[in-house]
Amino acid sequence: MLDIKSLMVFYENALAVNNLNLDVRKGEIVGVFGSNSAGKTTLINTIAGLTLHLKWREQRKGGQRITIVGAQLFEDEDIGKLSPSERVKKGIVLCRERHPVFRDLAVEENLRLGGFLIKNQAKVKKSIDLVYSIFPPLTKLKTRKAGLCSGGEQEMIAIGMALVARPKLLLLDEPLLGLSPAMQAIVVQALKDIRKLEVTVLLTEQYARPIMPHIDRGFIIENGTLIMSGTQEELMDNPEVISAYFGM
Amino acid sequence: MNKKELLKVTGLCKNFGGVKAVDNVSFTLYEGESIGVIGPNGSGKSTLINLITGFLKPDSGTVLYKGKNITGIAPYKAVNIGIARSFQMVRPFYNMEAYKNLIVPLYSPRVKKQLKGGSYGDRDEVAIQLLEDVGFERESQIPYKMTGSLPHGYLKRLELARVLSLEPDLVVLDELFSGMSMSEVASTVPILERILKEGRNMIMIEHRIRELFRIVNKIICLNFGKKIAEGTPVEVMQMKEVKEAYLGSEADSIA
Amino acid sequence: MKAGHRKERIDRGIKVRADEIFAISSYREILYLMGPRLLAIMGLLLFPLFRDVTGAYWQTVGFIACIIALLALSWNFLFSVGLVSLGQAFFFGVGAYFTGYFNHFLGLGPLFSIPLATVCGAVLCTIVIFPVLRLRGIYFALITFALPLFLMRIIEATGYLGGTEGISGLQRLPGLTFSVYVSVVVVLAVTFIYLRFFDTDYGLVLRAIHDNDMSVLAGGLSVQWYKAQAVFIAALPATFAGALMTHHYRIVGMPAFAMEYSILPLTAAVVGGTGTFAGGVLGAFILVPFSEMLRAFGTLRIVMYSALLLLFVVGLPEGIYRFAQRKYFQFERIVPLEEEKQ
Amino acid sequence: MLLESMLVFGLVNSAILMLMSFGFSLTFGLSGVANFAHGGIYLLAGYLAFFLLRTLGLPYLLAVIITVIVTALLGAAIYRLVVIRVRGIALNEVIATFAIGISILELFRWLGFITYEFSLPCIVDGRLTLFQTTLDYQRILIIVVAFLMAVFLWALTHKTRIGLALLGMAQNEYTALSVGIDSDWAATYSFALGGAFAAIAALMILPLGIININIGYEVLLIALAVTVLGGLESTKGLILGCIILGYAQVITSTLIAPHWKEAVYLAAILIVLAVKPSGLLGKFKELEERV
Repeated sequence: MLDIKSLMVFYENALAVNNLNLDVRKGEIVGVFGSNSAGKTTLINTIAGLTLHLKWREQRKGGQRITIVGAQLFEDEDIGKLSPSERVKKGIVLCRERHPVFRDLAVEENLRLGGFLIKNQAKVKKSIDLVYSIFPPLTKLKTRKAGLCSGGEQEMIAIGMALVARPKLLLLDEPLLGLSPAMQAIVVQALKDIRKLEVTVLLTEQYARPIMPHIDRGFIIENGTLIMSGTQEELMDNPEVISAYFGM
Repeated sequence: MNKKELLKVTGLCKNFGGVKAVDNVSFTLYEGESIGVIGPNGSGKSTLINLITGFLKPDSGTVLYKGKNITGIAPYKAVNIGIARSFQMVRPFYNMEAYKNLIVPLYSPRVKKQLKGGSYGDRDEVAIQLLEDVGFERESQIPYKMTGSLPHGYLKRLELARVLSLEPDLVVLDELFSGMSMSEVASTVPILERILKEGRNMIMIEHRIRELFRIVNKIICLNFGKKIAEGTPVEVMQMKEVKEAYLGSEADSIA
Repeated sequence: MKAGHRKERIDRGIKVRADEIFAISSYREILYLMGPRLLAIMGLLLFPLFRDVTGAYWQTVGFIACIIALLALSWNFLFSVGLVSLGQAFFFGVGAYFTGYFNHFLGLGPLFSIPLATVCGAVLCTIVIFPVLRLRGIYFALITFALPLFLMRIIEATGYLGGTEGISGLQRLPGLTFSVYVSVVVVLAVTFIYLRFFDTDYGLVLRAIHDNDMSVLAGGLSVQWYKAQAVFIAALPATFAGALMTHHYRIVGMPAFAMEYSILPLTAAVVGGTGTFAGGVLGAFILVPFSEMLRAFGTLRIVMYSALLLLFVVGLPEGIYRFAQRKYFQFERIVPLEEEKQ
Repeated sequence: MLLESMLVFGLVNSAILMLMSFGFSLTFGLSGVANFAHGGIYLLAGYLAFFLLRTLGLPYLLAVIITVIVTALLGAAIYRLVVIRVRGIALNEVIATFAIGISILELFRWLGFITYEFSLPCIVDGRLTLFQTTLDYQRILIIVVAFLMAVFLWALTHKTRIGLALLGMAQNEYTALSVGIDSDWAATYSFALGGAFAAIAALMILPLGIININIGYEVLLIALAVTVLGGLESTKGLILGCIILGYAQVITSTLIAPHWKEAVYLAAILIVLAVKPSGLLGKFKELEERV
């Protein structure tokens, strides 16, 4: 479904992603693991088109030079030059790290904005109801300003927003970051529900542990370079991986 | 009890747009103690710290520090009487070399007096020493690099170094471990233990419960701004409210 | 650019050879480092001696350029502390009116009235700005933009300090060459002092405020108090510029708060490169002669400044100085990507 | 009688301030860019309407429509051609738009638009006497239009998809991008709207006097004063700020002296900001602080 071939991303002279190959097949949940500043966020932003947007902006400003090289194929189509909104239309939707929501809008409005590109309002309504069924706690918060919700609730809104956009490929950037164990459990549970919707998921995480049982395959990157990839079982069997990313 | 009260918080409240972020929280920190604050996201942990350190003014309630009322004190004054905090989101000075970051706290009235000498260079040596204490390799280029180019884990430790440079009596740490790698966390825990041994006190917000329990001897659990539990780590973990609100059903497998 | 390649910027010369330590080994390298600076300093110092060559008119232009350079220096200082001023005319006008008041009403000679006006003006400016120092970014800019305009209105409305007429007939300075010399020396001195100042720990604290004021607070320093000190230090050259200019032309009036003294330094600072002291001075020395050449166009001049300002903000946001510095110290090369793959 | 007329003219004055500052506040609220060219656009609309009405003799409605469309396009062009290149650097945004505004204003000055002949016709002539206060229809219309604008703004941002998207964009750009809202599109839209609002304000207010270059600077100042006073990003705050300043001006000019009117701005801004740095109803800061 998604095929990334020898992707390299430079911020000025700094290499953020180095010659990375990664593929996601339809219906899978794929995890990208790595410590902080390993290049996970850059990778996922590049797939969502945000890095390209930033590159354009920096070009206009004459600021730092961002270089993106390599092939990005989505359903055998080159998406390397598409803007973020065109990628959303194609079905690649990103939920950024640290639960970014529209803080001054009500929860319901947030979700409606998720379906911004969908013209059919009835469809949006249906998707929103679906989100409420995945995250029941949101039902009670419909009219509350998102900025006043707790971090866990905001994460639910953020994922919900992405779901309303009807993604084929959902990108989740550190969905568990900074969440309490109880909240992590809810998000992991939601992941199972999302899978049932036939949405393919690519997610990044620092600590693989809570999410590991639910992924099909995983990639481990370090300093922008892919150091290992494999199925869930292969990764679980590797003692090095376990000590570095599972904290055992 | 003949232990001396260091910090006494009574009935602290703070509203944000009609939502009670901190709702009538009281606790006491005795000298030689350290407290861990846990709770779900948005339960008011950071707000509580902001209220204590003066970054926010409480709607009601009082904060007593060494018997003096410091409710709503200006943040820099709080630092100068010995309460130093770290930020959850790192806030370094990105356009300076890493060690230069510490010149600012070293210039504060609290520390300035203790450092003899003039304006050039004298503080640099102290700053580099401090960075070494929190695990920056002295021999490497890292302390001299531009802060903006450092990995996140280093920024977190820089944040810790800034707190330590202020020689605080009360160290307030807001999710220090979030964003650190496993090995970084492992190497930071002994530093915190050493700080406690030096006779400093600590308040710590943390999600990494296992590490937290090694360091603190008392836990407060918040939920929706209210204090729902207080006690030793072991006690708190047994409480039903804490399990429901914070740990969830999979508590045992995660913590 | 060829496919599979990308452009890279690399430091040239000394810096690359010895990563952090400057090892100066030859006259050539000393010249490489010092040359541009010496050239600028010598040029400025020698300029007033060539009155016969340049003529009195261009000497006056040089004088005005120095005045604007001082205002630009002041602007850059404020900028380095995270305060963006859209109203340098405020400082300028306060200095001008103070010296006018001292000279006209108290009868002090320029030797006393100028320094006194510089200090008193800076104190007054600091006091006026103090309550709004908590503001950041755009808010602060809005206030400074409004300040000179309002002061102008108040003087107009109340008729104090000469009202719309202004105060004229002030004591004269020894002459044009004297004024030019004083202004040139002060510009050089202020540039030097400011540059050295930011290397001290105290200067570092001020720069830190620009970066992140919350962290400065958490470091135990009162941001507002340090900002107030910064405003005072930054106001000094600006109020001095106002005072000197007033005595030079022997009149002070409402034009001292004119938009021109806000826009020109701002443009100079932006053209030269925001946050660089030398850049601001460079900008002033490019801009003022340029504007003199445009004098024939009357009010269209302001349109042209604005256009220039726009051109630089959009086209070369880093400013001439940084651009030149980069070209001087760095070179670019095309690197094939294959080499960097691990 | 004095009290009554003060009440009425205070209201009119508040409505005028509101119209003047609406466009500025709208653009700022929706795109986060302080459009310092606001005064220039306002004045440009005035002169354009003058040209269309007096010189070309077009019918009133047509002239209004053309003026509004042209200024909206101008607003969009300012974003597309200039601001887009400096987006995200607040200082450069301010300087760039400031430069555009000054260019427009000073260009008119240079072209000789400084005589007393420039004025716009009222939409409706005549006046109305309520008890003892006489009020002309134009001023009543201003109050009505100001009210309608507030309603329009509220409906736009709360009831329409586009308005919601604009609000979202202003709050969290990258999140908006990631759900498919094109940031440049949204900002262009907000600049165009701001321009159109400035034109409407000019068409309503300028008939009350003559068109003068300095009005351009004054409008910008007023817009800044009112938005800062009320708290940037808050429409309620804007309205409140207008009412406070509007009445303060009327009261000072009746009770003290008209030329003290301007001094009131400064005092009001300084006091409010010194006491409450985020403005009267600025709430964003509060949310920001909640980590």
